[in-house]
Amino acid sequence: MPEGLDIRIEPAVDRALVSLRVARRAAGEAAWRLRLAPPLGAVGEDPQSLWLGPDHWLLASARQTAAVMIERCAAELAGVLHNAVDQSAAYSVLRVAGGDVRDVLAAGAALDFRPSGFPPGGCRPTRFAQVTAAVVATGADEFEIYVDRGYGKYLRDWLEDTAIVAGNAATRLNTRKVR
Amino acid sequence: MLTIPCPFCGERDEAEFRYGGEALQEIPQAGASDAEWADYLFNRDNPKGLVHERWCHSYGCNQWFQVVRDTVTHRIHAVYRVGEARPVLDDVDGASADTGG
Amino acid sequence: MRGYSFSTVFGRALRGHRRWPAAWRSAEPARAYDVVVVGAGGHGLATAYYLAKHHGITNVAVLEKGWLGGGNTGRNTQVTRSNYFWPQSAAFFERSLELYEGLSRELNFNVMLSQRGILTLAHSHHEMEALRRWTNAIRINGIDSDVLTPAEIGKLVPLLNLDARFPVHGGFIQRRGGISRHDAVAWGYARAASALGVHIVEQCEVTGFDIDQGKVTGVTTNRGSIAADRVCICVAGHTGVLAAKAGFRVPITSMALQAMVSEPLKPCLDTVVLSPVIHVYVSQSDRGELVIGGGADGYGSYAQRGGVPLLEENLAALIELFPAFSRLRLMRQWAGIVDITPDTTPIMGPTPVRDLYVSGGWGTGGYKAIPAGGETMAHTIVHDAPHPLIADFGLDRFETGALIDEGAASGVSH
Amino acid sequence: MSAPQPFRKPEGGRIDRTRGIAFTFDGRRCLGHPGDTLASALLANGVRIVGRSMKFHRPRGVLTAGIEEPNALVTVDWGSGRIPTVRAAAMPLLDGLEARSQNRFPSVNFDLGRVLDFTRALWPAGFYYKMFKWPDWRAFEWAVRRVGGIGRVPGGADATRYRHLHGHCAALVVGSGPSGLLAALAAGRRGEDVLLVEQDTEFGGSLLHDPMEIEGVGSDEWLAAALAELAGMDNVRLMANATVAGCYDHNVFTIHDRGAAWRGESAVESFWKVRAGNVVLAAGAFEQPMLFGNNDLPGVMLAGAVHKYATRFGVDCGRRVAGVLNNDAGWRSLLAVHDAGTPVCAMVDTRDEVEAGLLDAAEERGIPVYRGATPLAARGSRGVRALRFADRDGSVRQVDCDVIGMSGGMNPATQLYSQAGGRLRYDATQHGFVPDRDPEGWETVGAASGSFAPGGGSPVRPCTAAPGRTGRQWVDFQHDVTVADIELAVRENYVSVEHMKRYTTAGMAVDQGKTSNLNALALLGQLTGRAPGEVGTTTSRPQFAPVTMGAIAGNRRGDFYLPPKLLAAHDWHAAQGAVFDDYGSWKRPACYGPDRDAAIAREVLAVRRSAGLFDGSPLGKIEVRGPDAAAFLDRIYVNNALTLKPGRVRYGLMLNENGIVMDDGVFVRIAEDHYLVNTTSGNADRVAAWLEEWRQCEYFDLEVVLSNVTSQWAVATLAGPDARGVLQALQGMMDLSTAGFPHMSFAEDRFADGTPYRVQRVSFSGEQSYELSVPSNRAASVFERLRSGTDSAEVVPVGVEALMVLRTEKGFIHVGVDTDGTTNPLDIGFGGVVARKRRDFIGARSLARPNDRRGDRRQLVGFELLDPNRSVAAGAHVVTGCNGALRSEGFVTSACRSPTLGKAIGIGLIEGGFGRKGEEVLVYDDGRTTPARVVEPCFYDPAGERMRA
Ligand SMILES: Cc1cc2nc3c(=O)[nH]c(=O)nc-3n(C[C@H](O)[C@H](O)[C@H](O)COP(=O)(O)OP(=O)(O)OC[C@H]3O[C@@H](n4cnc5c(N)ncnc54)[C@H](O)[C@@H]3O)c2cc1C
Ligand SMILES: NC(=O)c1ccc[n+]([C@@H]2O[C@H](COP(=O)([O-])OP(=O)(O)OC[C@H]3O[C@@H](n4cnc5c(N)ncnc54)[C@H](O)[C@@H]3O)[C@@H](O)[C@H]2O)c1
Ligand SMILES: Cc1cc2nc3c(=O)[nH]c(=O)nc-3n(C[C@H](O)[C@H](O)[C@H](O)COP(=O)(O)O)c2cc1C
Ligand SMILES: [Zn+2]
Repeated sequence: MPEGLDIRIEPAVDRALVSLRVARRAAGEAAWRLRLAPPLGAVGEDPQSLWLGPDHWLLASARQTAAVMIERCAAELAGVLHNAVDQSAAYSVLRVAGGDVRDVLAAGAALDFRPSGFPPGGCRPTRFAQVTAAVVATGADEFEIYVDRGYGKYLRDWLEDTAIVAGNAATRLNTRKVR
Repeated sequence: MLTIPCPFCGERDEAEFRYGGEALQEIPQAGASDAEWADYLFNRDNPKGLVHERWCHSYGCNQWFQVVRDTVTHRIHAVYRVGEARPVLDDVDGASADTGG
Repeated sequence: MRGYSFSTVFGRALRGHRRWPAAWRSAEPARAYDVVVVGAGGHGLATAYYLAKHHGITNVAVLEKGWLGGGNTGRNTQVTRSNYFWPQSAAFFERSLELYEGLSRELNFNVMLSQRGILTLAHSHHEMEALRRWTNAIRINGIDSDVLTPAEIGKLVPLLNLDARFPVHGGFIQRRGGISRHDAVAWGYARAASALGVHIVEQCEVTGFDIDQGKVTGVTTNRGSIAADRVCICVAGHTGVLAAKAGFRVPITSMALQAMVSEPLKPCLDTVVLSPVIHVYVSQSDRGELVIGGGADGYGSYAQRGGVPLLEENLAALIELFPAFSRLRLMRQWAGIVDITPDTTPIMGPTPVRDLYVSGGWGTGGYKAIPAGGETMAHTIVHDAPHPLIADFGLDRFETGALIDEGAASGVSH
Repeated sequence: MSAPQPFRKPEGGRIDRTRGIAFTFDGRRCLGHPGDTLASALLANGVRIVGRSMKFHRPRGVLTAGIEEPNALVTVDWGSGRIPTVRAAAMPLLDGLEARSQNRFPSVNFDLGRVLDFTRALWPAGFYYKMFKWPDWRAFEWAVRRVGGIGRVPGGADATRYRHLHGHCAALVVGSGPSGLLAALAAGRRGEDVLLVEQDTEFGGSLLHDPMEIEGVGSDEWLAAALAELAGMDNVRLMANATVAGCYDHNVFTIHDRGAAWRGESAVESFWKVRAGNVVLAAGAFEQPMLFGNNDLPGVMLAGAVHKYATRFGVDCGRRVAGVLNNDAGWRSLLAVHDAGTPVCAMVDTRDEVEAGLLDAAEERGIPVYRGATPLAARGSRGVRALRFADRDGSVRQVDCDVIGMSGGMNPATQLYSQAGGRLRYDATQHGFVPDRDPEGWETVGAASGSFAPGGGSPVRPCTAAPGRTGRQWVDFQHDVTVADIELAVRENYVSVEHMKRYTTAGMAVDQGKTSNLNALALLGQLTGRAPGEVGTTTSRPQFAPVTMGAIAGNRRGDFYLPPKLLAAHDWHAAQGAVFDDYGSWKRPACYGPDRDAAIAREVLAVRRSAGLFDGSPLGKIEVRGPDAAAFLDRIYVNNALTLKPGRVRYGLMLNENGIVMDDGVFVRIAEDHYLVNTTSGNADRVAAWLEEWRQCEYFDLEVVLSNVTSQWAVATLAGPDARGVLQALQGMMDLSTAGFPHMSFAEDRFADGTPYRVQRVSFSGEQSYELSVPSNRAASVFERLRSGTDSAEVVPVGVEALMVLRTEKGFIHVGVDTDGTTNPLDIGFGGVVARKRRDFIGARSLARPNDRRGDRRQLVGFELLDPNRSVAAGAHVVTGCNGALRSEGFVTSACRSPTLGKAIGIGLIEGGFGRKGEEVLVYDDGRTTPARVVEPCFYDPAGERMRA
């Protein structure tokens, strides 16, 4: 990584992922029963639920298997039309962290990466570096990016390249300090 | 470069959306004539002024919704969800002439 | 037409160029005309010219809401070619290219036709097959087209990166294709039509039609009503607006199509290069700028300006194909409002209103069609029946389903 | 450090005199200082001719001191490579920089191109429209092209890194002159999130060369305090070296940030897209030239520029300055020049009235003043030697000078305002165009709004009727547009400002009219009897100043141009010797082994004889679930979705509303209310979006949910007579015997190790074939296990190309290859299915149109060549007629030399094809025709016994 730049890019540890889609009219009910993330949010320790759309969540867990999560959905959502499917192998997840993370990520998407616009606990399904992604603020200076596994290598290369370039930039827009 | 307020995600860059053409096209009933069918399939109001159109936040929440946009200024006057009533617009002063509807 | 030549320039140079006459007359609108043409773009002006020239109908007005040639004709990337897939398209556009080949002399105005060749690239095995289907069709249509290997392409366009993200597998060239000077086409037709007696009325916007029992009898404008036996709409991106005023809908969505130019450079690109996959096309104008284009901003628009996504898209494509251009600077970016039809084929001929004709739906590619468009529309207006070359381009095709889907066949437009 | 800088003042300026910077111009060694621009350093070194004009190759010197420079355009070599057409007046001086003049041969001081100038009478505006028509333009074009253009495309690599960045701010302030700084301070103090952008290397705008009193203190002091305060605010961000280049819809601004561009090998340029809440436009104003003879001579400069070089850079632009003016601002500039030690020898003002204070100041300094005067011409050939002008009484005078400082008034820098859709109003007192009404959320301030210090100008007039007029008067410097050209345009009726621009090309040069538009249109107005307001302006477009194209492209090079999608088992394939090709966004094995044809043949035969293993992971897989899942799919597919039994698979076609085949594939009924839709690889995303669109927008009454599971499951397609045996050998694999699991069946279960799998028996190759889906993270290990086969069966990895051959032998279509944007289901033999389906489906209505039912439509057939030694290529056409007048009846869409059958075969679409089986036709390819026979499209196992075995 470039000199003087505070950024770390690493694959996130293995986690089980379940995509949960719910019939639109029942989405509110489902969110309430399963304590799912509100719009643009990521909530819960384990499993964590990421909001991907008004009828779509991604459940992520380091401890439970996908099958367990799917069963739980079935149990809690009895009578509610939904489809919970294992997506553990469908995504690559990268963790990007460090004091300069917001400036590096601002190269990838037109999201408002200012802390006020994207506080921890936020989840933004978006277009990142040309590919569909969910960007999750896991901490003040810590993000996770979910992309299709086919783009995992690309995204990592892209972030590393961008970080090198960002290290040379005189101006930072999304971290508060002007250097 | 448009900034489109997705009713679910808030303002996002145009590049995250897919354009779906004019909204308010009714699929003709069975038995429609070739002319009626062609009118539905191909003809468009294509107004110079306010248009109701469909967009999908395809890189985001993946939802379709309607936008009321001025095709001259590109100003977005309203957005509304599928199934929601068409909004009543009270601030169309800024809209271009030639509105037509 | 006469009057422009080396010797007149030389002669007048001796007198400080003080004796040049107006290129065209600016006319005041009269009360009535045999034919009113709406829109002084290339198509409107050419239609008026051929009405006068071929059919002796000179009591013609071309009404223009702005300045002549200020629509798409004045803002297009000048690509001129006839390598079309479907025989109907090929015949029409080939006629146009033929007319272009004689146009400078016909109009006594140098339209600077530069038949430098237009090269279309293929970037995969599959595309090479598609390209083969396309070139064979073109050749069967009687039009020149050669398939080139990557090595031949490299020789022709030395700055091209054959090893791009999608490597160049080959391409084909229409050597008679190329560019010409867009403004000159508008001005040349205006001058020639004006000389034959056609009225060109600028700052005159058509705001409605007088229609009596299904027949058009005139137009209303911001400068008063004007009676006309026949009216032809040649307003490109505004076709839908005028059709609505005449009471019918058309299968057109108007969109902003962008183009841009770099700073001027010494000659570095001698061919028009077009890549349907690495989405861009580029040529170098005679003044030296790279003239760059791509697709339309993907939504309905009457705002004559382009956005950022396509700007980035087109330049990323350009730099991927021509890495040596990365250091050059972009000077200007603009857009025109184009009339996109579902099958990318124009709409020419009669309308539901009697004696009202339309020549539109040119989308991204009607510049090259101007001479033949004018010629066939003049014929169509005079005979009240489509010229054979445009018989299949009528509005009725959408009802029967007989679309001429050039886009589907070739995947390329403009 | 002793290289002389003959025109450097002994002191003063914001340069660092303690350090020298060595650079070269056309090979000549020069010296400057940090803080210099290339132009200021060239002037300090006494370089006067810096470039040549585009059309007439006139010698040109520095005109301005900013980005609007139209003359001093040079090629620069430094650090990260070569850059053509750099504005010397806006280029910071860098150590080791090598600058070269452009558009000259052999040298900038002696240019053969000048011959065009001497024959200029032949090349008035638009000359090319009038001649070169015979024999044709191409005969002359090459020569004209050579004369045109200025810079050259640089060779060598570009080491600059480019990137895109996005930003948001509550208030964007464009420009850091006093007005911009005041605005930024105010907004900053209110706590707003401010972004201030300045294209110069330093903040301060005009204050950097034109000190004044602000808020009761000297501006140097004020500037330092203001910058310190801004730097201390967390809510304010400052960008220097960054130009706001474009304003787009919804307050999106593009910014070209050269922040780190000048750092040699690690040079970085950024292209920002910033969404701003409010905008303060404080971009200042551009001084305009005056019109008089030879006003393009090196040494004729803008008065403000002479001032800026004197006070900011400590440079004398010459030894004696004459002023040609029509406004007070120009006076103040030249008085400052005089005070900075470069004597001003005359003030020639076209106005009768000049503010008394200025007159007194001139008198105090002993500067002769001529009011109501008419500047006639600059004298000199390679640089100014004197100024000739007519005094109020008509007497012609001449003063010796080597610099003419001219000021035709200030034109507000409203370009971005115009891009935002703002209308300009002609302000007769200022003689310039000023913003009429700021758009919502905008504020135009300072010089950009037209509010300069009092004492505007008077219109610039060409000296048409004056006695003793000599020489041409330049309006557009770079493009060599003179007053005479505009007169000619008017004579020829190019009187619309847009026609005049295009005919003469005034305002179309790299400065985009910043130094020419106002004069051109004022002149046009005078010549046509219109006020400038009636003439109007041309349209201002991005870019405000030209922007590096690489920066706009960003880092989208190579793989970043369009991200390649990699298979889960990519590395495994590579280890098998796969040759990867691009298929849509995917990188997939085309074949295994370097000899393509041999590899394909080997793989095909392996499938036919033993077993092939194909990676089908990109196949789209969409789960459709809900009580209405069947009804939903029944509307989507041409085929009947209701009657499918759970555990069974059916082939289906999807149409668009126009009845055109959009995709095909199989769909599976997993359970009563649960389907799995398979799409073609290329259309996976498109079909997923299509289903979602119909579900949300039209079929919202149906109870269904959709889950796209394409990436979760990797798919191993095992095909061939040995396929079952190999698959059955997997630990925990269910019983696959045909009786229990016939062709078109589906099941799901787990392997012994707990890994879930799905298996469906479908075939695209015509052999017994199973598609085994496993979680993508298990792909490589399962593939490896399958490839190792069994004792009796060898398994060969098979690439996409072999599969294409296999399916062609079988006559299976590939949507998008064997169909195009005109093909409907009837054309490919689905008439029966369509007829049997009574319920509506997408596209059904279109199939009832007369054209869709014509018998002579292009229909799917097979081809066999009569001559077994010939081959047929995809893309060949079937033709009738003889040479010269051919007509295409259709084309070959897929073709191969079949390794299985040992002959050339093809399938394709020809007019009325269904009724032509057995007919002999001519196949045309690349100018040659070959006889062929129309046959059934299926060449291999037409009964399908092997597939079902
Ligand atoms: C960026 C760009 C690049 C292009 N590149 C190419 C290319 O390379 N090759 C190619 O072949 N084609 C190209 N085209 C398309 C081509 O420019 C157009 O198809 C062609 O110029 C259409 O000519 P026209 O005369 O029909 O329309 P226009 O030239 O647009 O003329 C229509 C005129 O009608 C006037 N008008 C509109 N409404 C009214 C009214 N109510 N009353 C009076 N007047 C009215 C307008 O002001 C306008 O002047 C391009 C277009 C654009 C925008
Ligand atoms: N005395 C006072 O209190 C006071 C206050 C304000 C203005 N003024 C008067 O106004 C005059 C001009 O001041 P001003 O601040 O309006 O203009 P200015 O010329 O001082 O500053 C404009 C700045 O904007 C920059 N700029 C222009 N376009 C840009 C772009 N697209 N991107 C980035 N930067 C860009 C220029 O480089 C320049 O530095 C002063 O000379 C003074 O006479 C006086
Ligand atoms: C082929 C072509 C070449 C052009 N070259 C230049 C150029 O060298 N300089 C320039 O300023 N504009 C150039 N333009 C753009 C015009 O200035 C102008 O932007 C365009 O005609 C659209 O008009 P508008 O921007 O006034 O709306 C060119 C346009 C075309 C179509
Ligand atoms: Zn959204």
